[in-house]
Amino acid sequence: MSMYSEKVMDHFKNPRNVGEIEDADGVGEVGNASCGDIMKIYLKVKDDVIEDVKFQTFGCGSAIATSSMVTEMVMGKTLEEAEAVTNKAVAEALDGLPPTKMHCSNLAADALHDAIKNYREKHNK
Amino acid sequence: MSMYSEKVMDHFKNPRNVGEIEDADGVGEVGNASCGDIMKIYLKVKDDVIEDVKFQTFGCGSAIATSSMVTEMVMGKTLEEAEAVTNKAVAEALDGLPPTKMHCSNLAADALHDAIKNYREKHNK
Amino acid sequence: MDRIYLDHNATTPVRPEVRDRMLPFLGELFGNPSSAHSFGQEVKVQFEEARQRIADQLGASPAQIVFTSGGTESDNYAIKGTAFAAGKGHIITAMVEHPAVLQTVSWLAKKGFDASYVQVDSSGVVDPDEVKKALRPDTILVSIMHMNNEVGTIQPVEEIAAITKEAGVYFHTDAVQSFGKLPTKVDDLGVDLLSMAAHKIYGPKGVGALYIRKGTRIDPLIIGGAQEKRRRSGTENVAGIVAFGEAIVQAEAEREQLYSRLTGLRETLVKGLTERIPEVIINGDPSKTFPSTVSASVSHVEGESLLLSLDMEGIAVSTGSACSSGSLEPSHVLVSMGIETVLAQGTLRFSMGRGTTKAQIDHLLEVFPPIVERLRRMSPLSASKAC
Amino acid sequence: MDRIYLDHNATTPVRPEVRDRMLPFLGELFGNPSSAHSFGQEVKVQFEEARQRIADQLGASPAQIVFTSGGTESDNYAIKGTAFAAGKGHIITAMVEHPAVLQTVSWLAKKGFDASYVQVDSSGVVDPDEVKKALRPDTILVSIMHMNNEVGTIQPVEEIAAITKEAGVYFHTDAVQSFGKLPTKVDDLGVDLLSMAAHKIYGPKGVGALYIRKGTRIDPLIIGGAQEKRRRSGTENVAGIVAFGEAIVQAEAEREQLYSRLTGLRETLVKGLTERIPEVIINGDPSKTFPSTVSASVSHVEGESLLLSLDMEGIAVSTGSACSSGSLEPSHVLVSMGIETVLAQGTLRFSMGRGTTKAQIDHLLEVFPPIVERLRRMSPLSASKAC
Ligand SMILES: Cc1ncc(COP(=O)(O)O)c(C=O)c1O
Ligand SMILES: Cc1ncc(COP(=O)(O)O)c(C=O)c1O
Repeated sequence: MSMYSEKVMDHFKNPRNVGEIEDADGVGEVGNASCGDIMKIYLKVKDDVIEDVKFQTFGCGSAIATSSMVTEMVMGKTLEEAEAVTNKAVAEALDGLPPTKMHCSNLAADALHDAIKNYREKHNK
Repeated sequence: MSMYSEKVMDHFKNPRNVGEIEDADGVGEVGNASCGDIMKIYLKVKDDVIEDVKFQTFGCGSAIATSSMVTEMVMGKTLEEAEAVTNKAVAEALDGLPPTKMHCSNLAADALHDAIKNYREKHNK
Repeated sequence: MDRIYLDHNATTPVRPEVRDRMLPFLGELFGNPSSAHSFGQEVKVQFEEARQRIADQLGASPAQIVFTSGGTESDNYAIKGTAFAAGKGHIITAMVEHPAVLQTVSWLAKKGFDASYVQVDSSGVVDPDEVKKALRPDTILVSIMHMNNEVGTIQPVEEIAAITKEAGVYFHTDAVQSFGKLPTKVDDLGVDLLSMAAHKIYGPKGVGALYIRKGTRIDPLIIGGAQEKRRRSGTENVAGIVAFGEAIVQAEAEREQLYSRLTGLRETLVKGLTERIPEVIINGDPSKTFPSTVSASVSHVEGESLLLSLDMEGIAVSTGSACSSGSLEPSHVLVSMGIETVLAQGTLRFSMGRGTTKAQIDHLLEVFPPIVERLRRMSPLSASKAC
Repeated sequence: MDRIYLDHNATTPVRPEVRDRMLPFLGELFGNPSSAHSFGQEVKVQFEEARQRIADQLGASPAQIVFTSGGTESDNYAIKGTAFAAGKGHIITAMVEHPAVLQTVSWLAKKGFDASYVQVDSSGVVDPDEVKKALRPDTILVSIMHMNNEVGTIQPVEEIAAITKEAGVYFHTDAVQSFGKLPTKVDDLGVDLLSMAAHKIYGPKGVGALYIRKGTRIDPLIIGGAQEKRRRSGTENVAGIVAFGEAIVQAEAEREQLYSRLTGLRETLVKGLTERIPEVIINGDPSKTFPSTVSASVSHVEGESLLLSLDMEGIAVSTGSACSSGSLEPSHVLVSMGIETVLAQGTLRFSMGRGTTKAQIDHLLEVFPPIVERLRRMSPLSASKAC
């Protein structure tokens, strides 16, 4: 019995794509410790396609699950497709989040978009 | 199980000296219907001694019990002795009354004193 | 014969099925529903199911139900909550309300709010036109009960709602006596706030709820750890709330059948009382009164002495006033219906429920007349008469 | 291994003996204690016995105990009640209070009252001199808790009482966490108002009490049918109140023995945590903290993810903030003790009780270090470090 859906708990227990990419093409970060969540997304991009994506998260269960989910959703996708992924879509892919978590810990897509932006800036695309 | 002592319940169930004395030497009355209690006491007096005493009461359990008790307490007593009987003494003789009833329904001694006063007035004593 | 309980408007026994639903929450399901761990979450699920059940009965969404500690808290919350949110203003209520409403309004009147009290007619019914006339530009709330606890009168809540709606004023109804006994769909009634209590419908004491229409401006009454979406803080009475959810489902299931059974019992009771006891008056208009309640005024004798005498025979009833104050004032409800003071003092309330049987009423009707006779013989008021 | 419950500060399981005391009141003893008939009176007797038991624990007279729906209501009643009786004025409290106090004071501040908040030192203790300095001629109330719920800190209530007494200001203490765990004789503490709750001492949820010193000017919070001598209206939660009376007697009987057992368990827990986990900080000063509570801040990881991970292992704990708001703000208690925001976010509260065993603590100490390690490996904050 948990406040989270089974999918959230699955991603919390077995997060996909945890870690750092040493020579990332793009890095994104959102949140700060005082609001309880920090998410960092690392991208490896080739021909506008996300070849690898990893995350590091300081945060509650939903922060970790949304981070994991977003990496799974965009792996192998084009940057454009990845940019279309919203926080809402991530929450839905996890079968929803408790109301109090919808606004606060559901920032993984923002971190992803920040990483793409960082990639585009660095590579002038 | 009752809010009243056993003695109160005994006097309520089996009130002593209920009724009217047709040719009473003194009659006393206290209370009014809007406050919930009306007590009437009738006296038969001979040589300053209470030969007979009866009561009629409209009122709650404690009003009936105190009326009954006061008649028992003064039957055969001198008027002076009867005048010394207080509402408090009546309540004590009944092993006490619930706090909310102490002030409202504990007026039997007042009715008695009123009857004695009425007797004294009528007989110039 | 077993003891006979005819005081269902005061409180009711917990239904065995309801009690059974409670027990696990006094055992291993002890978690705090606010806790994130499994001890808390396993409780929260069942707890929210109870909210859904209350909401269903009202035709409302669960988000609009706030659990409280009972009918009195719900009334206080509704009235003080809207008053404090408004800051100042005028409140309209009726003289026949429960003290939980009347005393709360008079407390607010001492704190700078204004209050008006509409009168009732001789059967205890509020005239919606009187509410309309009492409206002022600064009126913030109208509070008129759904079913009266002393007489059983049902108020024209729908008609009053039409008036408050037009005036843009909040409307609260104390439905503590009607919830689970009459239909109480909030949109049909047209109310913004509706008070309920579990112990009037065979649930436990110490749990109730307030319906709050979406968008209603209301301050919380009990403030703290933000439970109930910040509207009512404090660790929830989980066992009680789950029981309340069970109680309403059970009550609704037998509601109509009980209504017709009570109607029959009332007929027997009223007929028996009026035929067997001289000078007894039945208060209220039966066509506007819920059939569980019979309020009877007996001339020349006082209510408590009737009550005690019946209690000695194992029959539990109540005097006109349900109030615990021990006050000797006659019932404000009966007085506002124009009943003479001394008759009001001699009033008994018989309130029947699901456990009441025809045999019990017959037994009451055997036992009661000699009690009245005995006390009348003792009374100075009837002394002059041959009653 | 069975699930392990280390969240006794949130709530506790109902003690079987307490539950057994309740059951008759959910069965045949269902009367309303305000009723004059035998169904009511037989209940009232036992109900008043519970009041006597609470009074005995406080060294007070039963007339000074008012039953409520829990700790939050008691806090609201004490604070709003004295404030509204005074009409206006200044209230002093501390940043480490429970939201039931803090949020109530801030509601009053919005309604025209004034409030000051005294700081605490790094172990969470209020300095009585700070209270003295905060006093103003218009101060009406000081509210400082007895035992803190997040860290377990015990406040110098007696010293503060000396100050309020001299100033002629009412003193309320929230003893929800200490009642039944520490001595709470009101004359020793010197308080005018003291809040209690049953569910922290193996009683049911939804029942509490407020001690009110004789002569204290206080308005009721919940107004109506005049129960509890007009101080708290509403049909009483009889089963809960009787259970509360039983719970306090049982708690007092094992109080000292439990205290020393908890002291031993705390030693094991604190030693284990600090030895096995790098960079963990135990909050509060153990010499000023009740031994049931261990508040531990774990660097680089967030509390809820620790909580969930422990829950997956069947171990129930709480994050720093006991609040149900789902707010992501760090605990106001820890922040006011000067703990860094990110550390406050990574704080767990282990709260032990009568069911806690050495084997449970040993198991926790096995399970917890790898959880911390795993989450630290996931954290961007610790990424640069080899932890
Ligand atoms: C210190 C303190 N005060 C007040 C409360 C509120 O008590 P309750 O949840 O019973 O309303 C609690 C517990 O939640 C507490 O720990
Ligand atoms: C009409 C009405 N309103 C309010 C209440 C108060 O409810 P409670 O006693 O549950 O606080 C009652 C019953 O006592 C009632 O009959």
